[in-house]
Amino acid sequence: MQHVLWLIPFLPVLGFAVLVVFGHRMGRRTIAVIGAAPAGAAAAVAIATAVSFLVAPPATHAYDQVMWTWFRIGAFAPRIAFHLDPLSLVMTLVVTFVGFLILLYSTRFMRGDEGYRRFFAYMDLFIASMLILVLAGDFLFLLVGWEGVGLSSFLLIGFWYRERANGAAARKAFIVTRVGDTALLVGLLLIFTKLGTLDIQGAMAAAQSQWAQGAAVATAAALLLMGGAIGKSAQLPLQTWLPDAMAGPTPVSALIHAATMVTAGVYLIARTHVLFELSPTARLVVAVIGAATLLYAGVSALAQNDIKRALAYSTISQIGYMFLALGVAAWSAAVFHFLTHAFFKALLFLSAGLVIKAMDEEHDIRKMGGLRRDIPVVFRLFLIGAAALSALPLVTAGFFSKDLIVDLALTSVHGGVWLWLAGVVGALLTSLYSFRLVFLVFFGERRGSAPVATRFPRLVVWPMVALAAGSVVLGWIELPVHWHGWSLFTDFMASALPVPGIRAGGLLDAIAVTLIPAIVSVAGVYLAWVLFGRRRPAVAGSLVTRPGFRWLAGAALAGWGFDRLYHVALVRPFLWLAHHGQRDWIDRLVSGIAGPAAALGGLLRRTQDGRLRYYLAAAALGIVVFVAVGLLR
Amino acid sequence: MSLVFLLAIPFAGGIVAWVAARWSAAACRWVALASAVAGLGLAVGLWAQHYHMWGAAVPSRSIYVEPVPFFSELDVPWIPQAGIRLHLAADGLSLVMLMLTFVIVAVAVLASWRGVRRRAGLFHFMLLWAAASLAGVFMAFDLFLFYFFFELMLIPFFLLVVLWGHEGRRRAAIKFFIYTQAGGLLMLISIVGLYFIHGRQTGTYTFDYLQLVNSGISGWTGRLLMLGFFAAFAVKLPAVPLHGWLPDAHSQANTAGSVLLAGLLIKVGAYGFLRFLIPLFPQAASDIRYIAMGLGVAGILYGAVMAFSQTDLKRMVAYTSVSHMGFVLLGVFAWNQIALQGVILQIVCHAFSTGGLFILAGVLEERLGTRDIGGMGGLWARLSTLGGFGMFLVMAALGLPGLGNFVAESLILLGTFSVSRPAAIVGSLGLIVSTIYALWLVQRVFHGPGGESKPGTPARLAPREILMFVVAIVVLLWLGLYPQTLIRTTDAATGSLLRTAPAMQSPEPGSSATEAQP
Amino acid sequence: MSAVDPVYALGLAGVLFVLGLLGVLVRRNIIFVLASIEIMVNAAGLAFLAAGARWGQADGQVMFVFILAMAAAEVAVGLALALRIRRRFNTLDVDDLRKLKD
Amino acid sequence: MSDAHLLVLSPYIALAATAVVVMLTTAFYHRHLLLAGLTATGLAATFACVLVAGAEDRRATALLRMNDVSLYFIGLLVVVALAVVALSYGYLGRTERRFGDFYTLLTLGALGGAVLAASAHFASLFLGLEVLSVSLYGLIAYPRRRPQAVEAAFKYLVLAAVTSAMLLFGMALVYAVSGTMLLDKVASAGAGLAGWEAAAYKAGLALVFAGVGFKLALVPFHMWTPDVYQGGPAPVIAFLAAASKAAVFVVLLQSLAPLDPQRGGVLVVVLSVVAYASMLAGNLLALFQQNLKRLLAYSSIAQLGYLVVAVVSSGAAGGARGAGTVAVAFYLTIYALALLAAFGVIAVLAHAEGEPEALSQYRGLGHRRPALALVLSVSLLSLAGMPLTAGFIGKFFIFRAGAGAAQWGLLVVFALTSAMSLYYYLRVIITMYRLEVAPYAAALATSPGGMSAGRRAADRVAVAALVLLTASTLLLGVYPPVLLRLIEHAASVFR
Repeated sequence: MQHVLWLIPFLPVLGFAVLVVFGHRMGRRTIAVIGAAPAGAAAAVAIATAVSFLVAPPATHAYDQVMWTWFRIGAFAPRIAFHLDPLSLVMTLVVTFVGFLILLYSTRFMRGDEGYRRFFAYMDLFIASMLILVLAGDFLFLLVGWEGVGLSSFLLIGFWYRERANGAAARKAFIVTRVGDTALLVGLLLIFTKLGTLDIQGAMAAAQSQWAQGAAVATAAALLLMGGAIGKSAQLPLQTWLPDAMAGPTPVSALIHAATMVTAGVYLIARTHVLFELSPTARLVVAVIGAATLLYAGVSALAQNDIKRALAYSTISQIGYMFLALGVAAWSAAVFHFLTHAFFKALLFLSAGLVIKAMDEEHDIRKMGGLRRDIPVVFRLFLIGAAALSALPLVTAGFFSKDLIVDLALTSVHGGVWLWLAGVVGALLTSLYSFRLVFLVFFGERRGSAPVATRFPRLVVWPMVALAAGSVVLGWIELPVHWHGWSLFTDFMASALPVPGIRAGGLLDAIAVTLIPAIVSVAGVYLAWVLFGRRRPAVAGSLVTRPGFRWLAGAALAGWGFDRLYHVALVRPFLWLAHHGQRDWIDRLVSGIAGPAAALGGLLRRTQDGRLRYYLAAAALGIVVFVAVGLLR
Repeated sequence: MSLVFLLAIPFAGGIVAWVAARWSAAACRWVALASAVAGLGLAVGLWAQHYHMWGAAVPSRSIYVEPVPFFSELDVPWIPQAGIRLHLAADGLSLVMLMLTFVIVAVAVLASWRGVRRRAGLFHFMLLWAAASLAGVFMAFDLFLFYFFFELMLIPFFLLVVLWGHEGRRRAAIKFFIYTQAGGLLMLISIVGLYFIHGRQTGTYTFDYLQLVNSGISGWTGRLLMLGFFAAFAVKLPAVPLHGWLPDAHSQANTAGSVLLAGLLIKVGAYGFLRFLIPLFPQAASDIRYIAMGLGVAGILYGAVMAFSQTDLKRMVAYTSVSHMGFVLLGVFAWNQIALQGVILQIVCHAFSTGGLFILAGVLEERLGTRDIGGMGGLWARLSTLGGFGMFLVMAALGLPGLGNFVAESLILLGTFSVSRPAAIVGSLGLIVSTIYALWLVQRVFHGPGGESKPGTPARLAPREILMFVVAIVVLLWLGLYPQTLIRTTDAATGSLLRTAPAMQSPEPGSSATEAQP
Repeated sequence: MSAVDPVYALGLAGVLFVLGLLGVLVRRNIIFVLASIEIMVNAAGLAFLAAGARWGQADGQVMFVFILAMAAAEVAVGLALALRIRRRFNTLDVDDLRKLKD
Repeated sequence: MSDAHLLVLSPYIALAATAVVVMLTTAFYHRHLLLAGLTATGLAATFACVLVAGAEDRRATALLRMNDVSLYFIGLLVVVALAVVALSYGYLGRTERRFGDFYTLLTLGALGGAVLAASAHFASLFLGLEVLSVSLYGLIAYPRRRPQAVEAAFKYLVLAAVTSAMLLFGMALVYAVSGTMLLDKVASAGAGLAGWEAAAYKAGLALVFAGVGFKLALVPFHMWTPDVYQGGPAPVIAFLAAASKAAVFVVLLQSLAPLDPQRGGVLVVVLSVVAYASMLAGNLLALFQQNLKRLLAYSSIAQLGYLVVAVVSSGAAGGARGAGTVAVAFYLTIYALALLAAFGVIAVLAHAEGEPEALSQYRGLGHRRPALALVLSVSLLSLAGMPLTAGFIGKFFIFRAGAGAAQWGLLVVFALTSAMSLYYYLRVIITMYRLEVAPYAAALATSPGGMSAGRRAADRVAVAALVLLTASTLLLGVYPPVLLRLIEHAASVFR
């Protein structure tokens, strides 16, 4: 199966090309087929590869396929090469499978839109770039996927380009991620200069052998790569673009800004885990950023009134969890949470999409309510998603993956109590805001106008059911550590990602580790019921009115002022510089010498006023000067 | 002998085109196109003939002892009284530039197929005269002959801007002419100074490049002579403080003029740095290496910020050239194999991406009647194919990986990193700033609420317009995915250039790594 | 035989020369300008005579003869032009000749 | 006077004979074609004599020194005179009725210039200068009906007279002190003097330099140039600008040649200052000039500044003497060609009421008279030093001479000012190729229509002369060794 790897990314590229070149002559049905089919085919190929990988695992635990040498200058010869190891396999499966489902969903969801062809072309471009990103064997080739994903997210966020605000959101997304990409590029420069190669596996092996544990250069390289990851995965401090990215169509938000692209950072850090093992400080920074982000995003999600922005903040928070896992060297736990998160977050977004369509493009949850009876199917699906998100014990996949992270945050050799505490508080916040959404949207009496559409076509619902099944069942492949059950996922990933050391803890630790997060998530649900469920009890009302709380809610709503900070600190000076510099000061300075020349010319010309006697006077003066010079020298 | 034909074909073609204009404008256009394509054919023939010779790993031999990587030289005395010879030669680098010249001229002829009505004959004569003098510059291996073509180029470009430009053309043309001429004359002082100093040192008074190379003039005289060359090439490149002429000239020239200016004229500056400045004065060049790299980085950032703030589409694209050429300056003074290959790749890719953007601006101006991007917007709805091409070209200018510009810029940054880390890091900031102006261009021109196009202009793109864009796209994709053909062509040339300037030699990135190569 | 020391003769010629130069600069009437020019030229002639006398060569006097001829030619043309100026501009004031200027 | 002497002096004899014959025929048969023809044949004969004369550095009588350099410049003078005759044939036909005196004065002027070019003695210097000046007074004032001509002539006369008086007084002082009047001895005679004699000698040299400076219109003495160029008739001004400056320059060159650099230190410094001032003033004054003739006047001041750079380079310590002379000879030739062509175009466009001076009158000339526009463009580009024109090679040789003598300061100012000069040269070219036609120029275009066949023939001669000048400028630009071989041989005199 080695030599079929190139087919996986090639099919969506083919779809993109066909749609771009021949798209305008196709009907809606053919566009839908050509748009969705490649993702499905790629999924099929991926599954086939997975099967052959599991049945007859290759000796090196990875499939490698070199297409051609990109170019060769002296010793530097980067290659267009694919590398499939368990990590890439999981990523590929998720991208293709979830991508296919979302494309199926959007064939009907986007039916009314006039940019139908453009939508599917961009989605195919995105899937192709994401696949290149996860399958690339060479850092430069990875960059092709990395920026391709950035480009397609820019195109899709700004899909409804007539609206200037969407364009601004798209630009903001691409520019902020580009800041991260620059850090990544500088990291690659450092790696190449020090290790002489940009082949990922080669570089990692060379790093292992040449760099000492905790070496400054390893830390620098790791931090730079982390910079790129933070930009793409919208972690602190580069997270301001994701909430605005909700300006794009909902399937886009589901696929790109929930399931796949935003986790590219997690993949990158997992892929280069050798660097992070070499420098504990870098790993600690990742953990701290993860913890801080999950708390920050959790609180912000609580205050959002737009259903999609709430989910966006929730995504940032969940990726915070993955960064936390990476920070404590629980590599496979992070990937596992990525897997489950992809399913239930996509489900939440798709159902939110249906809710918005039902409420005639209304995003504000304060104008919704009591939709339980109007759109029961969507309600149940949303409920499953929300449950998985808040990791209700045993019933949902979220429980297994998130609690594994919280568990390892404490018990891992590199873990810490503070990190664990952040995880637990985060769990509380997560269940609080997810069920706040459920109660405000589906329970209580109807606040806004009546729902417009209540029945949805099968092609829209079936993919969501599949996702729902995934977000329930998937958890069981990895039982919590202390259950001493099977851990299929970690074993499968062992060849690509090392298993973290576990600190020996007593029975008390075991109980604390497993029970507390479960209790906390259920408590969160009850608290949400108390605050938002029943018909406006006095407690909730009084809480809101107190001034301190109102300021807190306002700040949370605005994402803690990061946006305003960046605007004042960076955007405004840049605009001021550009505005005042429009007339190119340096050019005016340099070609300014023409001014005095002209003035001098004008002055001299006044001496030519036609009077003969002045000419003679000048000549006489000249003589006097010459004679004087002659005499003196 | 075939090198002379590379000069003769465009000159003769120009005259025939001018004469043919008597009968019909179309005739002179076809003649012009034919001569450009013929020149290209000859250049490609030469390239194919010598392609197998290169690529072999050139072992490091002493300077110019091994067979000089030049070929089919012409060496005839021109002004014996002053020791000036008509010395034409070409190596991999010159050949790449020659092929680029003829392709861009052919595209320029296509670009002005409809645009130029008045005096079409004279227009094509100027176009081909410019092509001939450019070809001359890239083949001249006698310093005076190089200066002769360097100055000869000015007149056709000046007239192209003056006679067929837009409203502010006269002031812009004169500014362009004086900037370049002042730089050129300072270079003449250096050339003649070098001629005498080398003559006194070695007794042979000559302008021949091969003998003057690495003449080992160090100290302040070397630096002053080098500064003369630096002035001329920094104006041409353009490097930041001396770039004033570029935005005016580019925005006032017509489409073909801008394509030629952006595609070829500024490349002479880059070629001059590679071929003349550093090999002739290695010691002096290494003295100012970090200042020059600083200028390069300043160019990258300043050009990008200025591009963002423009309201005239052509001025905006012109400033992007300032930014991209900042990378070239950075790469040239990093002076190792990777950086030089990056510079050559950047030269070629920039010609196509910026040339394409100027053609786009020209097409837009025909249809919208204005260059002010305030009045544009919402074009995607009306001309989606043009939107597609425009998006591709903007992404190329942005340095999107998978396209030629990305490979070039990353090679330059890779090469620079091992020489000066801060320069590479600040240089890579250029990626962010170029994203800002590129997306700003897309936002104002393609997206946003729709403006309306001039009545009577064709809504769909004409086939020749599509052909031009397709040429640019194919080349950018080809150089993005498989640049090895270009790199192999210039491999021997860059190798010999590196050997000519040992004083400038910098560590090859990656070579410092021990042999733990997988 | 040179009774007079050449320095005095040259001194006198110098004084005459400067007077002529001042005359040209100060006087506004064309006739006086031409007259002052004559003075300057004759001063030069006197200087030549003194020089010739000092070295006892005839060259000085030969030059003086040439100078006389030249002075005559110049003044003749000058006066002719003065007549044309009087008829054309009906003025003899040098400062009125100001049509040709920047 | 052996026959060899006669052969050496044959050019002068031919010139003088032509002058006399033309003067006589004017009295009897006053027909324009005859007079012009006679003058042309006379000049052609002189040119033949120059070719034959081929002297080796012989001193013909005390006054003249006939060597290849002086013969070369006499040849140049005669060619310039021939061109002026061709140009003025048409010009006079349109504007005047009396022709004879013009050609007499022109030939006499040429004779004066020739004497000046070969002069080795104060007397011949003075005589040549005066014959040339007096004939120029007459030529400048020739167009009777135009008031500017009279004003220009008078200004030129007064200034020339004053400066020739200075020249004379300077010569007298030098003679009084050094006892010799031979140029090559004078330059080196100042060594053994002391006290008042040394002072007198230096003052004398300064005064001589003033006289020469005036004729070359170098900076302190340049103020007359624009007025005279504007007022005088175009062919005469061409002769004035090209011939008289060339002749005077040769004297400067010949007398500076034997100068040993140490002694000449002060003179080189003075010349450098004058060069700087001329280059800057000439270009700055011309920047915003709206009158073409005044613009050409200012540009000629700047061009002379460039020439002085070459002279300084050849005179300065360590200067490659040969390189300097070659540079001067070559640049003078192409400067003469360019100015002749420029003023020739003005002459051809002139008609009874006057000459087209304001730039606005040249708007759209490129479309109405493309040939003339091309001639003017090529001459301006040659003055600007653009490739393909002889000016490019000329400028290069000055650079080469300057670099040889390590005159870096002069070269940098030379480079920057000639870059600045592009501004006004290009403005003229742009004006000619603009589209909209100025009202006056429109009238201009139609005027030649009504002329008689004879007059139109005269024009054709002038245009032929212009085309020949332009062709030679382009030829020298592409393949300069044609002229360089000739000059190289002449310059060998100084090796």
